[in-house]
Amino acid sequence: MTKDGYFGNWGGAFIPEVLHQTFKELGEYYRQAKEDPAFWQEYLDLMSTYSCRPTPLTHARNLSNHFGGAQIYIKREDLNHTGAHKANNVMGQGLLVKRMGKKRVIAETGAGQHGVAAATMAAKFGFDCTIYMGEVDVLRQRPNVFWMEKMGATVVAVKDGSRTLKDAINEAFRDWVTNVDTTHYVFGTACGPAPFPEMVSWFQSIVGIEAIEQIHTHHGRNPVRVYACVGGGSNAMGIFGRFLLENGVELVGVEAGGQGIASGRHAARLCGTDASPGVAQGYRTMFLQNGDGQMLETHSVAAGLDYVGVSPILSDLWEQGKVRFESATDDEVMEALDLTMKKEGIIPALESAHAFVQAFKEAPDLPADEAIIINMSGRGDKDIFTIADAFNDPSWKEFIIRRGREYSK
Amino acid sequence: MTKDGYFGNWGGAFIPEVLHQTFKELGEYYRQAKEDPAFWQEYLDLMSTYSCRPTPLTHARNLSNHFGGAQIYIKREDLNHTGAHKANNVMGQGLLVKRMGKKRVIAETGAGQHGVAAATMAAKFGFDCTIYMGEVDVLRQRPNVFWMEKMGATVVAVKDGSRTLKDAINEAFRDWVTNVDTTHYVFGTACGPAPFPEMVSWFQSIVGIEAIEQIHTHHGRNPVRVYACVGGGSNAMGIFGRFLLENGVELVGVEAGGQGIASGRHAARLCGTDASPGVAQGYRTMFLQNGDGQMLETHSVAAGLDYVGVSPILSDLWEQGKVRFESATDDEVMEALDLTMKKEGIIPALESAHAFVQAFKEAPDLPADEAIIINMSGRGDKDIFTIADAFNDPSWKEFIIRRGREYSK
Amino acid sequence: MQLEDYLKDRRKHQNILLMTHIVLGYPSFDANREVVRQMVENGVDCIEMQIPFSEPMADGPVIMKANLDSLAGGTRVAECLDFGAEMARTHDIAFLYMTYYNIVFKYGEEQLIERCAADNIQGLIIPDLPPDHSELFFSQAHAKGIAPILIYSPTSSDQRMKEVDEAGSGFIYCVARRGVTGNKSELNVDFDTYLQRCRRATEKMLAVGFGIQNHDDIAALTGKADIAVIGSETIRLVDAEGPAAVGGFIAGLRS
Amino acid sequence: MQLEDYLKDRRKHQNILLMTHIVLGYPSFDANREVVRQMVENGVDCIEMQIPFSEPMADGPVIMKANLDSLAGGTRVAECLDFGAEMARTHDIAFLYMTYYNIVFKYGEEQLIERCAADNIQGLIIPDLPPDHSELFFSQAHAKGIAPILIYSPTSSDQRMKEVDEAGSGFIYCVARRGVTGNKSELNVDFDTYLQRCRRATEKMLAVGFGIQNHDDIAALTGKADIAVIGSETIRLVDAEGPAAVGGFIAGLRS
Ligand SMILES: Cc1ncc(COP(=O)(O)O)c(C=O)c1O
Ligand SMILES: Cc1ncc(COP(=O)(O)O)c(C=O)c1O
Repeated sequence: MTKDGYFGNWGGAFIPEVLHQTFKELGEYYRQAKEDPAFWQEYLDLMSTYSCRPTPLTHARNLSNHFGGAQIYIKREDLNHTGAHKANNVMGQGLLVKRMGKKRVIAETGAGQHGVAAATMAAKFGFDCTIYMGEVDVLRQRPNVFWMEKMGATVVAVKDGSRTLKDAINEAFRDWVTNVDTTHYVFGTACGPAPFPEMVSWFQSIVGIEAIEQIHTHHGRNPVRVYACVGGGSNAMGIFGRFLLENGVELVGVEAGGQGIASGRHAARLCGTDASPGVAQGYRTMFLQNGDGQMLETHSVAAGLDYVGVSPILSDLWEQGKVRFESATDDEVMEALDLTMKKEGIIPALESAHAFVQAFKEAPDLPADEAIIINMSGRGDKDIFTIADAFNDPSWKEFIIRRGREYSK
Repeated sequence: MTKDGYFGNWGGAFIPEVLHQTFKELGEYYRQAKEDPAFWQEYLDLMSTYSCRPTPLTHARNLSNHFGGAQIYIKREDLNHTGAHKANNVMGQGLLVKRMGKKRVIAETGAGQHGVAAATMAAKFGFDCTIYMGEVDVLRQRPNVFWMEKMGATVVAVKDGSRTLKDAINEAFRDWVTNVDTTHYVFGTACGPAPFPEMVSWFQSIVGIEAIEQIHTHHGRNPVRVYACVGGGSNAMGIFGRFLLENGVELVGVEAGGQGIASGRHAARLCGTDASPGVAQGYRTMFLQNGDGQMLETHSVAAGLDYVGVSPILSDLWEQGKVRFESATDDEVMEALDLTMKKEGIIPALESAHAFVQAFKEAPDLPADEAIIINMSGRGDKDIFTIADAFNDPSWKEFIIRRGREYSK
Repeated sequence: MQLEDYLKDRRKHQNILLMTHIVLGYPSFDANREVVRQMVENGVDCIEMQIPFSEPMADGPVIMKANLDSLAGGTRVAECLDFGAEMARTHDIAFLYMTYYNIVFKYGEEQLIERCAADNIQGLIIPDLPPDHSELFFSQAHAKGIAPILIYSPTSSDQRMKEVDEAGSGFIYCVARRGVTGNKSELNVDFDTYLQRCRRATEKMLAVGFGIQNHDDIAALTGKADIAVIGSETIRLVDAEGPAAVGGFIAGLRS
Repeated sequence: MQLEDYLKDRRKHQNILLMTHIVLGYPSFDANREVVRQMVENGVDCIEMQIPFSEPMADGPVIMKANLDSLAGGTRVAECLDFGAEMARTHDIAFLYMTYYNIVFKYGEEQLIERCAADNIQGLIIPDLPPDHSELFFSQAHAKGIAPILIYSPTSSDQRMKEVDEAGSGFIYCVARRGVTGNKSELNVDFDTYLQRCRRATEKMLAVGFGIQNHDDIAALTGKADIAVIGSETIRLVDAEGPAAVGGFIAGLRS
């Protein structure tokens, strides 16, 4: 990135003056940390003792045989503590906050994964913690809210705008400009004002660094393609980062196709034609917005992909043609999820399942002696309410109804 | 163990004649596998690529400081695929079933953890799978049932007897004697007829083998004490096994104190005086039974500890005084759980939390330069319904009530 | 060897003997009393009285339910033994106890066997006690002349059958098929070859149980087995039609 | 430099100037029209008209709600600009636009600035556009004589204030405190030292905004700042008592 936080035409730090000083400091702490090998070592130690890094790379033999094409490997970010790649980012920022000497952290969350991860980090580091979450997401991700609160965080349901992720981000910024001296904003994905996109990608880069070594061990050489779902872009940047240095590895980002690109009810920014360049939430990227520049409502079965913007770094890679972008519909996602559970005994998060969809579409046409990697950004347990709904599971409903009745007494 | 499967006065294989041949074969396959280094290597490879072994050993600094005594280390079996140590056992047996050439597996489950693990293994290995689960447990562990079914297993709710774990075991045996030629019974804990107690302990021994190496790395020498919760005894045997070879490491097994030993509503077999020697479910151990030899109802907030029997190997170690047994009440468990979430950002399963309770009681009286290890057998996400109930969380109840109403429409 | 002699003797006059089964305390001891009376009056040669156990692992739905309901009704082992003694005093056919090992173990193996001897109970069937799992039990039983009746299953190898034969006495209980009590058994060719294996393995009389339900089954067994065991079927009958129906049912089996 | 000259001139006759704020299309353009009329008639020197944006990151509850409600009512940018032009034609005080950068960006920076010039809009306040983030915007604004009004905050270093001063024109908008619009600000000693830092950093007039709500606040600012900015308070007033109440409120501020 250039010194002012741009990646080609994208990025920057479009922030109110009150945050100027904090970003200057944050940028400096980040740069120092990045230049200090001891910092990365401390990060590795933390992630290998508190979470279980390196996370495994699983050879999905049954799925590979089922599709009769390339060997499918799954990078298991679901095995992280708290169940998703989000842990990598929050723990890294936690170490930075310790260095900055701040005692309070705030975070936005969509699916609730980043919220749980941030609350977990705060508990581990002894920080006060407030999580901003759109009211819509609070309602659909209640279990995550429960755990955040149990870990000592205050969860604020944001009732403005579309009451989803983008509004949670606005509210977190409002908190930050007010408590800027004591508080660090633990941004959850590779978006937002510089240095967040680069910094979050740096912490997530551990995924790709592990994956390339693992695929060489198991497969003897590079994969031909790497698939990742794209919400804000952090898990994608995490696994793509290292492979961007290689030749002949095609990188595929999969966005939320929702009810189909044509329906307009989706969150596809880099594939399809509904998005346009814009500046919001502190950075410049491709946004789903109308002609006036007002942000549109997005839709996805996966709360974590349900967002108007995307990492400026990915917009740059998209513009340069270095990453190919596709989308998966809600229905395709449920199918891929079902198949993966039955064939491999693995439960991808709804977000992650988007990457599986595209890999499944392409695997059959690739030779059986080649390998592809799917980044499984998280586990699906957290989504039981959504998944049970999507599968319309009668005994689950009956169970919830009975519980509800007991509670009503 | 002696050739007839006894550990001191405990164990054996009290099985109907129809199973004699199968047990003979199983015993032989097991002994061959045990003598074949390639088998253990295959097991290690599987566990390090499909699950994330070695699981980390986490230094719980905040808890250690909070109690101001020994350094508390936590063995993170919660980070296994499917969220508990149960994965170690099912994957090992899966490899054995492959060798035996059987195509169907059955399993009993209490908490549902072993059921989910077994269903996962079956999906991964391509076996048909039927899970027997007491109706009471089906009702309190619905999410696990949902996942088992999604992974392609048939879940049978057992409506006989106390409709909990022991009845599920009886029913699984009934299936087995009927389908003995095609089917392997994946027993879930270190109980049952020989060779199960020894075989399950063998697969679980990976936990202690990793833990001793890890504690030496982090702490430079052995811990003074190791704590594990005890249901059937598999996670305890798993971490105790390796430490039994060491001098000066005190091993502490923690049973379910339920509403207090005095109340009679508990599942304490080796601590307290309510249990007596008996023979049931195919093995000889200390059972909670009446004077006639009829099994009693047990109680615990943790479904996985709610069982009348205990590993014959642990009964032997208890008799020899090699393991100390304590109990933790339901209330103590909720307290320890709460503290662990807030201080470390870690959510132990209700079963595991029993071990935390006893460690917390003893840590303050141990010198700060000594270490203790708690085996965190699993994660608590699966218990959200039980935990939310126990904490009487109003917004959770409101959420369930609302969902229930929506489903009733 | 009293049981063996007794059965051999009856066998002289019958080309197949009948053994029936009841679960003590189910539906009640009074009902048991009436059922036994009707069985004896209608020519049953031997009755196995099951002392209920909370974990009837080898039993199917019918007998399992009978076990659990009997216990739920408060049945104690002591009552079962008193009732067994009463039956042995009252009727002059052979009475056996069937139960699971934990009941024996908790009562005391020697004590239970002595009690059987004192009460003229002639044998014990313990499906979850393999021959090599309690020397005490087998030595005591033999010493007191109480037959420890052991079991053959289609899965038993010839070699295994020999071992079992040596440890047991009274007769051999051949389970007709894999599985638990209650379901119908196919008495087909495989069954015949199995029974022939049993014959070759032991001199003892062969009882065949598991799913023997009616006159035809018994006819099919006649000439192949020495004893036909009627288990769940009479319990079903009592559940459906009451004790009074038992007599006719039994009478019809060999006629 | 028209805005600067205009304000300097008004400042000669007033020891503090008044700038007020409205959100376009909230509650309606008609209400806006009436509110502006009353503001002008009661001596307001300058009005910032906020073009609503869906992500008003720097605004507090009152103005945020006004933004979102206006958009929910269907307000388009084109209407806002037409309305702004009408106001500038109708009333001879200075009018500015306040909005977020995306609105400018999507409309086209050059296009918007030309439109302002054509419509006699004198300045632009873009809280999320730092001075170094769009050369085009600043060069065009200066070229067309539209003042790009920049912001000081208590967190701005002296050094930073100098940089900002160089890039902006018209006047400096000093936010009275950390945080978003709407809440009351303490105009205490810290505030005074902050204002003194601002004075040292720039020759431009100082406007003070964020939480300025009544006559006392204005009195407290008089002699220290050149312009007092009334933001959320008039919106609260219109919400509570309707446009008619604005005149009296404004009149009372400096009397
Ligand atoms: C499991 C999982 N995967 C992916 C995402 C999308 O975020 P990102 O694109 O930053 O990886 C989320 C966001 O919550 C998530 O929870
Ligand atoms: C997480 C967890 N811990 C412990 C247990 C108790 O089993 P064991 O004593 O065999 O480890 C269970 C059983 O379901 C469990 O799920």
